[in-house]
Amino acid sequence: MSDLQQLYQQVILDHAKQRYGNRPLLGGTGIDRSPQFGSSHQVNPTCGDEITVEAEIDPGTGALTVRWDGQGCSISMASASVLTEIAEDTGPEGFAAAEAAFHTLMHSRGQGEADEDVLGDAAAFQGVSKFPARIKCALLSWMALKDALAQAHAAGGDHA
Amino acid sequence: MSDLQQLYQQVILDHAKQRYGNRPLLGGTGIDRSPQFGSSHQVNPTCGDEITVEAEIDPGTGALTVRWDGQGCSISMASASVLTEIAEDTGPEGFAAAEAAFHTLMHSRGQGEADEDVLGDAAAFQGVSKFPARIKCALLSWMALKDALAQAHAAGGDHA
Amino acid sequence: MLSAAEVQRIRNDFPILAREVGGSPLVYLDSGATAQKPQCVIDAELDFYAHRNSAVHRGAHSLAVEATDAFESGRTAVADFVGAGIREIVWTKNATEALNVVALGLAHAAAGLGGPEAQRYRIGPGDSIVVTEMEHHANLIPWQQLARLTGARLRHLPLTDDGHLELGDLEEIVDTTTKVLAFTHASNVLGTINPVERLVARAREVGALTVLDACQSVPHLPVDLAALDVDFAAFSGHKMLGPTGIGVLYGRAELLDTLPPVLTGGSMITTVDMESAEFMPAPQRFEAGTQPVAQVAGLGAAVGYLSETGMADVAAHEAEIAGILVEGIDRVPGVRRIGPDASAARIASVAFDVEGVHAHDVGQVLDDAGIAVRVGHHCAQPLHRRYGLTATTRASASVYTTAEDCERFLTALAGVRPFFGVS
Amino acid sequence: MLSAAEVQRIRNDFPILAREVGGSPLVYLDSGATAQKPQCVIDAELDFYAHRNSAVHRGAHSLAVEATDAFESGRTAVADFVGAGIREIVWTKNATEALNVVALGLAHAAAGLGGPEAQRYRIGPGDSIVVTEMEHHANLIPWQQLARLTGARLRHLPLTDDGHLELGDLEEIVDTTTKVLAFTHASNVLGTINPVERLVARAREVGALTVLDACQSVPHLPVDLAALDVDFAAFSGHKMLGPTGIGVLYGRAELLDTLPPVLTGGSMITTVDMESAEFMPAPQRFEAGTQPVAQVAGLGAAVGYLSETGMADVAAHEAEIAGILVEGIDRVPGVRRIGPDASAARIASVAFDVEGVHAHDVGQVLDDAGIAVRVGHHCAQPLHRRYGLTATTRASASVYTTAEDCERFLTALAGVRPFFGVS
Ligand SMILES: Cc1ncc(COP(=O)(O)O)c(C=O)c1O
Ligand SMILES: Cc1ncc(COP(=O)(O)O)c(C=O)c1O
Repeated sequence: MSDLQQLYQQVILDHAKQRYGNRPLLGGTGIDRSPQFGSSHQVNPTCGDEITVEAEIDPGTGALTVRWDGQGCSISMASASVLTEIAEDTGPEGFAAAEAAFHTLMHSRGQGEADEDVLGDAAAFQGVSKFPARIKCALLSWMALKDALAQAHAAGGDHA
Repeated sequence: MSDLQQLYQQVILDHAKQRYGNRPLLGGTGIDRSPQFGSSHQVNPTCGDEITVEAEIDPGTGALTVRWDGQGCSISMASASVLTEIAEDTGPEGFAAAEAAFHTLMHSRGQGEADEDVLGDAAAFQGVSKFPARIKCALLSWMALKDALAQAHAAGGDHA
Repeated sequence: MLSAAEVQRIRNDFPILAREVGGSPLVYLDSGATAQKPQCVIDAELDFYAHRNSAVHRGAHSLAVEATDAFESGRTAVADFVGAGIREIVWTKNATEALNVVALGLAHAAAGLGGPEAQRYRIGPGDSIVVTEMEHHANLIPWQQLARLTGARLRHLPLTDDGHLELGDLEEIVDTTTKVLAFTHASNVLGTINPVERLVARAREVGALTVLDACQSVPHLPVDLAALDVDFAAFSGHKMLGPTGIGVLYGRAELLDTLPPVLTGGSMITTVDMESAEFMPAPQRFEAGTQPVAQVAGLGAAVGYLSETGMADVAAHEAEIAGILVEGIDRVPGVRRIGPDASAARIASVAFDVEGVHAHDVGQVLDDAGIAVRVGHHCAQPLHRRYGLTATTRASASVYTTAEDCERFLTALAGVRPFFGVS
Repeated sequence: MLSAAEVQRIRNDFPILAREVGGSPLVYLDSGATAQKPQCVIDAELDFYAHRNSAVHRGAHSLAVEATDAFESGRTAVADFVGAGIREIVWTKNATEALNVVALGLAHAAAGLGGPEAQRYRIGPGDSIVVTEMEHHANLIPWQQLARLTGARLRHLPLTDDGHLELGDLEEIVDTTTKVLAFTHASNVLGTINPVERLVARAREVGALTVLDACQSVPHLPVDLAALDVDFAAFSGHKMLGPTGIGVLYGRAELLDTLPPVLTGGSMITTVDMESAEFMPAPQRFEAGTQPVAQVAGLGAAVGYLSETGMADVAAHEAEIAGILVEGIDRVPGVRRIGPDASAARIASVAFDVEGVHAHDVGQVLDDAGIAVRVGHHCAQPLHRRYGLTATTRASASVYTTAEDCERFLTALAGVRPFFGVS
């Protein structure tokens, strides 16, 4: 596989099209939402790409719902989609573990081993780490969700 | 003669010590002075050297008196001394001719021929033109007198 | 016009063009961001460091004299190159600093610095500053800051759908309240060359200062700033085959001597005491501290190289390249180009959107074929927003760009949408 | 300590030291103005241009990635060299710009720019700014300008007869009105090394920001800015064996992120529309426009060279040279040295007055013997006035300066008064 094919694995191209979690935001809609809610807007200054990610935790079940909207390259869109899947499947703790692993993987300069158990489809992003200019694209939504979750936890207060 | 000896000819070293025209300024003294009077202060920003030159033209005889004070290197002090001599001997017209010739000589990069008839002792400054950093030193008082004379003529009005 | 053989000879002067990227020979189509350097420019810097490095305008020793010579010859060379006097050329670190020196100099004047001579530069509430919607951020944000600092209003000339300035309301937008009209000579995104004469004429009518962003004209076209009759202009060394770390502010002598300086410090003063300082006339008054001396030597070599090649020939060559790029891009299915046609007066800077594929992904696929283009907003977010985009891909040329470069680029571009399965 | 053989080996790395001036081998004693460059620094710039020149932080293409790498490795190298974090190192064109960025950033904050986070930087009437009487104009005039722009009062710490700061009235001069204390680490004229700890402690007591002019310390001494606990610091590449055209602003991360930027434009913003712009965090917020990228690569090589040599050894070597110069000069009849004795903590920058001979004339005679020294006020007019002088001659050293250089200088110096027939 060439570096380019490693970068644009089929999983990534698929996620860039499906875009799991890319749905209307609650933000200013006035729709009722859980008190454990957070929202984060992130910008990639190089290209003007931006993403808003919302995290909502059900106070009863503890279930996490992720919503996002934004525009960007296939790497950033696929990354947001993959991250939604992981976060909703494994909850805040699973996301935290994946986030740490993903961060390490991205900064491995092509040398990292992706742990599929922790990372799921995000393991396919291993090839991105060979392209320093694209790492920010892959990380943008992860930074946003991390930030949104921190807000949701803080907002939850005692309930958290 | 080495370049250094050409630069510091005996005439120059002598003028640097004698300093013809270096005398108390009329400036703010309250002493009566001719209406045809001008004064110019010039600074060499590189070294902080400065000179003030006064030109006074006798309305009756048209005779020019030059007074100057300042501090600077041997080249600048000698130059002011030489210029006083020329200006007082040959008057404003003689100075104007010498000033033009001196200016040309200074920018000749060591190639110029000094016309002793016009320049008198100032011909000894020919060696300075080989030292670009010192040209400003040699020209400082000439710029000042030129400026002071322009003021004196302007101040003279109809009498000029 | 340069023949293919001449362009080939030119290419041999640029060491980096011998490079491979990912196994393919480099096709460098990012000259609009920064140009490559001929050996003579590299050698001029090297020679300066190895033989005459020393402080300029300060020492009496021989090295200092030689360094000052190199420094001032560079100024003369650049002044001659753009039709300016040597006292009208101020060294800055880049064009951005040059534009800021004007904007912040005006802000200083408005704040009362610069004495009575600077009164004429006073801007305040009720006044306006006009820019255009196609400006690089470097010629937009400094004016936003000036507006903030003075209470003046910032207005702009809009764009037409085909990438020209919309001048229908010129008289309304540039009016008697206008104190500054700042605009780019050529757009770094659209390639458009703006009608300087018409804009300057209108500014003169209302007594506004004109500030020309010449970053994308001076490297590509014969430019005579005196003939253009602008008050100030800015350009960067690195875009005109010169070193990084050096830019130029041009200003009409009469204006430069009274505009308050922004950066202050050594080598720009006559006398200083603990309370206050007197500033030198231009250009020194704007050249505080140790200057990029080796870079001036390099830039002198760069304008020497361009002059020898001949700017008319450079412009003709690049016009041909622009034609190939514009027409070639227009033929690729699913690609939307922004900016004027090949028939318009334009530079060889061509930006486009590939439908269904983000510019980052376009650039990545091209890079894999050894082709370097720029992707993103090219420091022109408002321009992109005007065309409903956040990012584009841009191919831009210089004197060393060949028709083969364009062909390789166009072939690779045609493969982008298929690569991502978009059609 | 470096042995004579080691210094000789070092000298071989500096091509210019092989030069002759007027028939004699060059003795370069003007390193305080600008240092000479080792081949590795020249090569680093050359290598950048010939192999990876391209725009940084902007492109997705391979060249841009390599250029960005070179640029950011330079930042890491410099940060490590002075004990800073990488987000605390801002590139400027020289130290002068760095000092202006702080002073004018505070002026912008005072004018209301920078939003609520910048409120803490507000300075106005009733406040004071304190400098010292030994400052280089670069660390004096920007503060005069800040005082003018804000209505704050500018005060200063005076000097003792033997070239130290007079700190008897420190508590009175740096008082609760003081918002900024700006001072040099080492004097470029006197050679004095100032007591940073004591000055910083006093500034902390009254809540003033500290700004260190580190131009003459970073090239000559091991410096750990975090340990010195200053808020801001400035130094120049060209004085530390690096290229011209590059300087450094250091600022504590927490401060840099909220100080309003001075130069604005491309590459320092997140989002821009026609009315306003959002600025990035430090360091990018202060790096508007294309940066001196090749020069950063060169500066990275320079700090690599200094680190390999070992700054403790550099300092010890230069202390020995300082001793030879100070004691040698003091032995020449009719020469009056200003600044501390050889026994004091000082750098090898030694200024003096030759009675009856103007500094220009002293420098000229030395130059004739191939010896390059600096003459004039060395951008420190108030300091000179303090000692009743307008100009001095200054000999200053660097890592490549030898005892033989000093001997040749001292011999020539002894001949100066006889040459002019003064005794
Ligand atoms: C103590 C000191 N501060 C500031 C400067 C200014 O440095 P630069 O000219 O590189 O901006 C210098 C050097 O000239 C200096 O010696
Ligand atoms: C039109 C235009 N203006 C201004 C600039 C800014 O130039 P620099 O980054 O060299 O300051 C550029 C280049 O980026 C440009 O293309």
